[in-house]
Amino acid sequence: MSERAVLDDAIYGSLAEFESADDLLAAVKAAREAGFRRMEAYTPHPIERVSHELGHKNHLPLVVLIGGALGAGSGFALQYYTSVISYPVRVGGKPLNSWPAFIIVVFEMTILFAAVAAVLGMFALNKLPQPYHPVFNASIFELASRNRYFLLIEARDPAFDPITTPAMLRDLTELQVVDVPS
Amino acid sequence: MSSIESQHPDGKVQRREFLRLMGASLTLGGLGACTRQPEERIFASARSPESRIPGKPLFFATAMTMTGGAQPILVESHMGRPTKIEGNSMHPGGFSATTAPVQAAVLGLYDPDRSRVVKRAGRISTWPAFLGALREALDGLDDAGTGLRILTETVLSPTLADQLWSLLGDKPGAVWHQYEPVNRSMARAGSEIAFGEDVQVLPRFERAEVVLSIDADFMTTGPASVRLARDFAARRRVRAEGEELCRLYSIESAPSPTGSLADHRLPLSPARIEAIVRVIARAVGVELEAPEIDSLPVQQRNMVQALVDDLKAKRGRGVVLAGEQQSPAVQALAHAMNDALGNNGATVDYYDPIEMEPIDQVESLRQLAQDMQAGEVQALVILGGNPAYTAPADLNFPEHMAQVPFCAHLSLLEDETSRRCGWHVPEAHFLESWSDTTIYDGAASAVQPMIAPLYEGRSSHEIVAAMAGFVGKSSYEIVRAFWKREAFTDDFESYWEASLHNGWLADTAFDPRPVTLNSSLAEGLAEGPVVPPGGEIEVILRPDPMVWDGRFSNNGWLQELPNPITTLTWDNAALIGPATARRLGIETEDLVQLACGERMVEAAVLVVPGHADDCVTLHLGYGRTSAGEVGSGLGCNAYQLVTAGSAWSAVGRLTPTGRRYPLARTQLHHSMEGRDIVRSANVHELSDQEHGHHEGPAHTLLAPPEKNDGPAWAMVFDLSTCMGCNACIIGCQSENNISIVGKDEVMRNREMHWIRVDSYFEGDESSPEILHQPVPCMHCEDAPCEVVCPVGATVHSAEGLNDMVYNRCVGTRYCEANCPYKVRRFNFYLYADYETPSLKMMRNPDVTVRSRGVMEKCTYCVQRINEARIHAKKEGREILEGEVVTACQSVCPSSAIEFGDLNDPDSKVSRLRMLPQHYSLLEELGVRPRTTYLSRVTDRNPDVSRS
Amino acid sequence: MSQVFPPIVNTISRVSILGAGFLIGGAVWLVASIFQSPYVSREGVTRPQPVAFSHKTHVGALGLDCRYCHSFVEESATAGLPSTKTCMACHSQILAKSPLLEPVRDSYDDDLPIAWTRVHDLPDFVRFDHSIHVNQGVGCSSCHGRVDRMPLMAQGSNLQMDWCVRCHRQPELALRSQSEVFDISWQPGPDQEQRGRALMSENSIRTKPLTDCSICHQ
Amino acid sequence: MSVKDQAGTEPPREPILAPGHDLVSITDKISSLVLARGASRGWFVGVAVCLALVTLLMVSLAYLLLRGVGIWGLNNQVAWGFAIINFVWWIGIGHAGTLISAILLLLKQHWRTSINRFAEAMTIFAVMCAGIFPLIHVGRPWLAYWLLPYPNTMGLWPQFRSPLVWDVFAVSTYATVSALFWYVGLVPDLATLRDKAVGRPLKMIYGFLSMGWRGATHHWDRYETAYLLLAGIATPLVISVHSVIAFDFSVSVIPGWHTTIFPPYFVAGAVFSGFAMVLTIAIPVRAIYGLGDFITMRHIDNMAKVMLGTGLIVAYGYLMEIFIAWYGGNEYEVFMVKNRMLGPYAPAYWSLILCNVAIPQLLWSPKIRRNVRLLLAIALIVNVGMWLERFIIVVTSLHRDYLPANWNMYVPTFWDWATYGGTIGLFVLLLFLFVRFMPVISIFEMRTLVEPPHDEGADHTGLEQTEVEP
Repeated sequence: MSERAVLDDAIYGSLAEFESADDLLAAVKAAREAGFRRMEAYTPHPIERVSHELGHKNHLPLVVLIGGALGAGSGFALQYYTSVISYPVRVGGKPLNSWPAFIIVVFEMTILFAAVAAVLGMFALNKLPQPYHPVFNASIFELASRNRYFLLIEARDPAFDPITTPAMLRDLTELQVVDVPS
Repeated sequence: MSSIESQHPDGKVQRREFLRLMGASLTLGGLGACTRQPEERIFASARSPESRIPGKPLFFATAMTMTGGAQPILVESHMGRPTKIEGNSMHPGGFSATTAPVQAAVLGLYDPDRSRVVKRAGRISTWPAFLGALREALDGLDDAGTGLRILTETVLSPTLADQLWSLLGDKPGAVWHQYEPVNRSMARAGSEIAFGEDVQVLPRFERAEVVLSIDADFMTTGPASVRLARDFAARRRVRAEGEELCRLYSIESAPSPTGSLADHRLPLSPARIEAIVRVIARAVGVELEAPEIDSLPVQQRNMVQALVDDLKAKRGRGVVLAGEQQSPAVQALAHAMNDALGNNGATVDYYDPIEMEPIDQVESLRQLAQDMQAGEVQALVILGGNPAYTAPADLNFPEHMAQVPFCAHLSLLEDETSRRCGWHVPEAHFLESWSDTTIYDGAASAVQPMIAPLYEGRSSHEIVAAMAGFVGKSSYEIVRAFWKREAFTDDFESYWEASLHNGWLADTAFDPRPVTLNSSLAEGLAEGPVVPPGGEIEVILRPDPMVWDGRFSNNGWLQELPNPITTLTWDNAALIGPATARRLGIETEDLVQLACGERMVEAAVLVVPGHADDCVTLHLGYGRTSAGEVGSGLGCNAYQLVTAGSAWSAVGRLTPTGRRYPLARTQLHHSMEGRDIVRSANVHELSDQEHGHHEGPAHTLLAPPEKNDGPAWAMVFDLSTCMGCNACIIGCQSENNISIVGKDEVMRNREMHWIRVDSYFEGDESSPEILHQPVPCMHCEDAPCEVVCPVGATVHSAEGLNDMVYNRCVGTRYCEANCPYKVRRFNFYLYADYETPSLKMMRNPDVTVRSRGVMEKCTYCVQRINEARIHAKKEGREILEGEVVTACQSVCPSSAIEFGDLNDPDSKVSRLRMLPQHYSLLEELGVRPRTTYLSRVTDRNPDVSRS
Repeated sequence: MSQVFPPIVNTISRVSILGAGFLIGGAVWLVASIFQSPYVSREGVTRPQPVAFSHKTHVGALGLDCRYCHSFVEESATAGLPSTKTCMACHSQILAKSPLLEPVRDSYDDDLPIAWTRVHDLPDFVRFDHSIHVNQGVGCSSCHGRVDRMPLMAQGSNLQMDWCVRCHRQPELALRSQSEVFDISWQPGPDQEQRGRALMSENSIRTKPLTDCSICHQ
Repeated sequence: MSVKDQAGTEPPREPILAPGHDLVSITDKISSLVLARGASRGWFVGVAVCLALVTLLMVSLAYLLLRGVGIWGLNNQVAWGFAIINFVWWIGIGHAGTLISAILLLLKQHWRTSINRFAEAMTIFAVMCAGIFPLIHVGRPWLAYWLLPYPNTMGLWPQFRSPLVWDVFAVSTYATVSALFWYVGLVPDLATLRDKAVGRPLKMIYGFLSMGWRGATHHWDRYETAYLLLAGIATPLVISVHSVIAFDFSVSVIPGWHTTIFPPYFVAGAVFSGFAMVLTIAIPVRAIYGLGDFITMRHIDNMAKVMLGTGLIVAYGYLMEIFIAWYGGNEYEVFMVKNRMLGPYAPAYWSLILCNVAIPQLLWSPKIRRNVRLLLAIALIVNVGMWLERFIIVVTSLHRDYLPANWNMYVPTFWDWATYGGTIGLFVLLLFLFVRFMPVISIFEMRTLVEPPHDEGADHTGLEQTEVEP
């Protein structure tokens, strides 16, 4: 893909490879101090410290809460409408609105909606599916799903400079730093 | 099993089922099940008949001839198709109730196996051809008609008798024989010993206070059974404090419905019965040589003494009845006892026999067989009956038939006899033909067709007329002509119309006649049978309660109808007492060989508590070889043991074969396990706490059932009068299009009957108390089945019915699992027959025919309720008490079933529910059944110590 | 080289996810509408008949009363079809020679019924009784529609359960006085609701049992 | 590497990850199972056998649709039979998966990481097998969709008081959530496979499945949250599902069904049978694919302990049934218990006690817990035992209930067994496919054992004795 990088010599960003999580963390700290904001770290497994450093907001719990509430509401509404309003029938001498019997379905609907909200929310907020992403253009990135840690500083970052930024990163890692063609 | 195939899917149906399913799965996984319907054709008659409104059923009066007497009936006819039979209460000798065989008659009419064409030597022929052959045969005889024999069953039709007599008039050489296996020979002989003449008995229970039944199942068998059941039941109901009951003592071998109602029941083998009857007779004052009561075994002595005292104490208010199959001696002694106790004329009436020509039928058949063997019979015309199968084995009747040059048989099905006759003529079913008949009290009754003969059916009248040379005369003309001549009236037309409308011919009933006891009765008595030595056993032969002498073998309803008490279906079995079974080391379903001399049968054993020891009961009517698809090859042929000398009992050896034979019973467990299921109490203990009446559980958190402003339907069974005859089951079956499933499925416990009659044995197994409990859907207020149905296919109606919606049911069977009474029935296969045209005609158009995979159950005959509601609404009123009569209720001979509106405080059910003996089954579950019970009330003699 | 896909794939994948959702929704909607469509319910669909009998002519133009032909509608569950005799009452004079009526004359002559095709056909597990509806003030046109405008008989309504039940829940919307039952052109007036209520109390019609399953399924 | 050594604070236990593993070895070992070319002979034989069973299943289903449920041993007294028994059994088996992945996650039981993946797969497959039965057990399967609430021309709806409707919701929710949970867990590993796979087609397949996962920290962040929330949601769910199944019985009025203890005791039973099934699968897989390093004796031991624990709860349930029957003094309950112990189905009852109560007591001994062969045997026995339990509950309660006149027997037919065997075939077949085409162990979670995501996580990982540093 490097050809493509050459064709439109735009650069997506600069990608640095690290040996360990600690190195990565150090690099992130350094980069932030250097005033970089548009950057992203890639790791083969979750590392909370890094995300702390990068400082994200996470709205997922709210999404899930809404999902659950929606489930519960619709669950009861469905049962109330069908057995009290739509076609009321005497069943086993029970009241039309046998709410104790309705609890179970309400519960299950809550769970279902919450779970679906959690998963869809997670993918949506992560903007997945996204099979194509410029970072994949860097061949070393294959290791991101194996044992290497990466830090990407985007070219869009105002502080980004095609010469100095990679240089700074090179100081932070003994492994290689590459340009990611867009 | 063939019987299933005839009623139930064969290859074709499965293929169709398959195609439908494939279609279904194609259209979005089964949405096909509710796609468009096929186009339907409708036909408007070209010239519409008067007085018939399409869609409204009509009722016609007629009568069904059964052994020894006819039953007056009303036939419900939908658009010209007879679909249901009810009793004819307009008839002076009739009631709304009927017996099981009468209910099943519609199926007999539509039986797909009925023979459809005249056959000559098994080849299809024609009616004219037969007439030609008949004429030829008769011309071959001399003018006296010597060598012409006519064999009929017991003739009860005045017209037919008249035809025969006039025929014999021109042909003095001809002979008219009568034979059917279940006949009055014993009773005749008995009354001739007692009175020197042939009379028949009619007890008057309304005036009786004590009854001794000597093996007499008077409530379910015999021409007057319905009348007697009604009368006796009326004397067994307690509706107020201090009412006295008519006490019943019963001495019998095999437990019978009547016996099961007895306050004191003594099971004895026939020989012992005859012995003890002599003792009793002597004790009540009949002069004869017999031992003292004290000579009896202790367990009998106590009861017999009490019985004798009772009979004596209630002179002129008692009845002694002997069963039709008891020996002449016992019959005579019964008459003698009634005479000695001053019951004659008071509680026992005597009539002339109602047969047109009372003769000793066995003798008559023996004569015929003998003549056939001697080659004196040139032409034999058999009108109905099936002698080749039912004749006593020792007459070798079938073989002798081969010697007759011209042999013709008129019958509904091509049976054993037809196959041995040169000519077979299909008989017109009684619902298809004109005739007349006689009921138990001698009243002549009209038999009129409900439908034109489905096939080329002919009646006896036509054939006899043809023999007399009047070819082509219709039964109608013949019968009408006869009555025009006989009727003692000048305005015949109106008389005739009235007779047809009401179903009976006025002023033909007999009046009671006086009788005088033969003073030297004792001499007339033959020596009683002796108890056979060890190793031998008394074999009791009896007509089957359902298929009778075999005439109903091909009737699936009767085959699948559980026998009273044993609940046996689709077979006959060697009924035997527990003690004897243990002694012989055999148990239920063991196959044993019964050998009387060189004649023997193999039968499956069925151990019945309460059956007498040292004897075995075997029912006739099975082991048919050509009964039809349904009836052939079931059970064993007990006629092998019947001899001309002794029709009802034999002495033989019982030897286990070591093989087993599965029996299909609808109830396998007959003990109540100490549970409060059938309550019974002595009439004097009724007001006790324990039987105080219950209104649901004492304290409950449940809200009282909501009251609606319409009716609230409820049903009450009186267990004091339910004798377990099972007529209700078949009445329900006929009303509600209930399928039969066949022996295999019954063995898998998949019978479909909506109401069942449970029978329980309580106490000492040798002579237990036998209790019956009819159990239909209880229509619980708080029905457990409704709550668990996921699709709402069973829900509650405003009038308190537990509705079952077949077309909504997906078949989870949860309702069935959760029903504490297990009254729901599931269509595990496609049981209903959607193929056979004749069976389609039989169906009640007001009741949905259930398909495979749906649940069904008692609906309280909702179609009748709806009909009544519509009728009432049109007249702008509410439904009246007694306007809705369920099928089971109307058929019940002892009127043990009441149905009505709980919201009407004066309705029968409301009042019954206030009685002290009222209770509901499994009350403690708090499901509030709408169907409830009155405990069995008995009237035990305090002098008899309960053993 | 870890890049597997070209950029466009992102769009494709996201669109396809949404698309799947729409597809499923569409399918459900399609099925639903098919089952309400006349294709299934046959509402307003005519059927080929052996004789081109026109209710428009007989009811609309000539103004025959429904009961002249459907004579059992007041007593019986089935309204009843006219016997050929009824047709011939007039058509022995009128159009006596018309080729259109050939089948009718044949039927009359050789006493064979005419095989009409059923237009209002309920499933076998439903029981409908004409007499009670007519007697309680449900008019013919309420279910059969304006037959006086139908040259060939067409199904007047979809005859689906929820349609039946709607009226069983609120009879007041359909009830008429006895005199109007056979009036084919009857239309509910503005005061229909209270008129209907009046009729209900008059005939003591209780709606509670009317939605019981066993009222129609027995 | 930041492993805080707190080994001193707790007794030395076997590691949950064999020494000497680092990110590379874990990644390569597990992914190689999938990416390795070709499959062993044994795999093909196994698949063939399963296919045969699946064919049997298809045949019995076809015949069922043709004739009706009459082909089974059902009758008017015992209206529920194998279909329900197998349904409950399969659902129960499913429970271990969700329990391991959800509850143990919440409890920070890190030993779960190497077993949760295939435990979840097992859950899904078990639920699939279970799902077949409610459908085919109804009399008119082509109308089963009437249990779903959808607007229709009849204006009718499901009857929401019925436990069967609850089942529909519970089981479908359970299936959905389990599937989601499983898939979410798979995504990062699929990314790994994408990156390690050779050849474009394979890369594309895993590429699509992994949705372009690239391990960005933002993503990991939300991912972890989602995963945790799912676990939190799935925990009450897994408990509710078998409770709802229990309601099918306890809501009824039948002695032996109408019992308040059913929900908890069904859940315990479910976990019991579930872990038995996990062991039944884990032990062979571990041996065949040489996963001894990842599924260590520690896992085996722990699972055995869970089995023992839940087994005791189940035993308590049995005991309580008897006690309550006696203590409540309800004649029908008393009879029901007597009938189970001495009635015609007594052999089934006593073998149930043997399988579920007696034999599991062997697990008290550490020796036996560490003897995989013996453990496998016990696990199989427990599976049988739990099936028997459901048989006892369904059949013995129904065949003799209130009115003795109805009492009857239930005899399974060939088709009952055929259908049951068929679903077992289906289950194993799906497992075979799973181990071949999906990572049987969660790679990224294994990585966290080496590189704990949270600082405090380390003390549980049992890495005390491991030197990971080169």
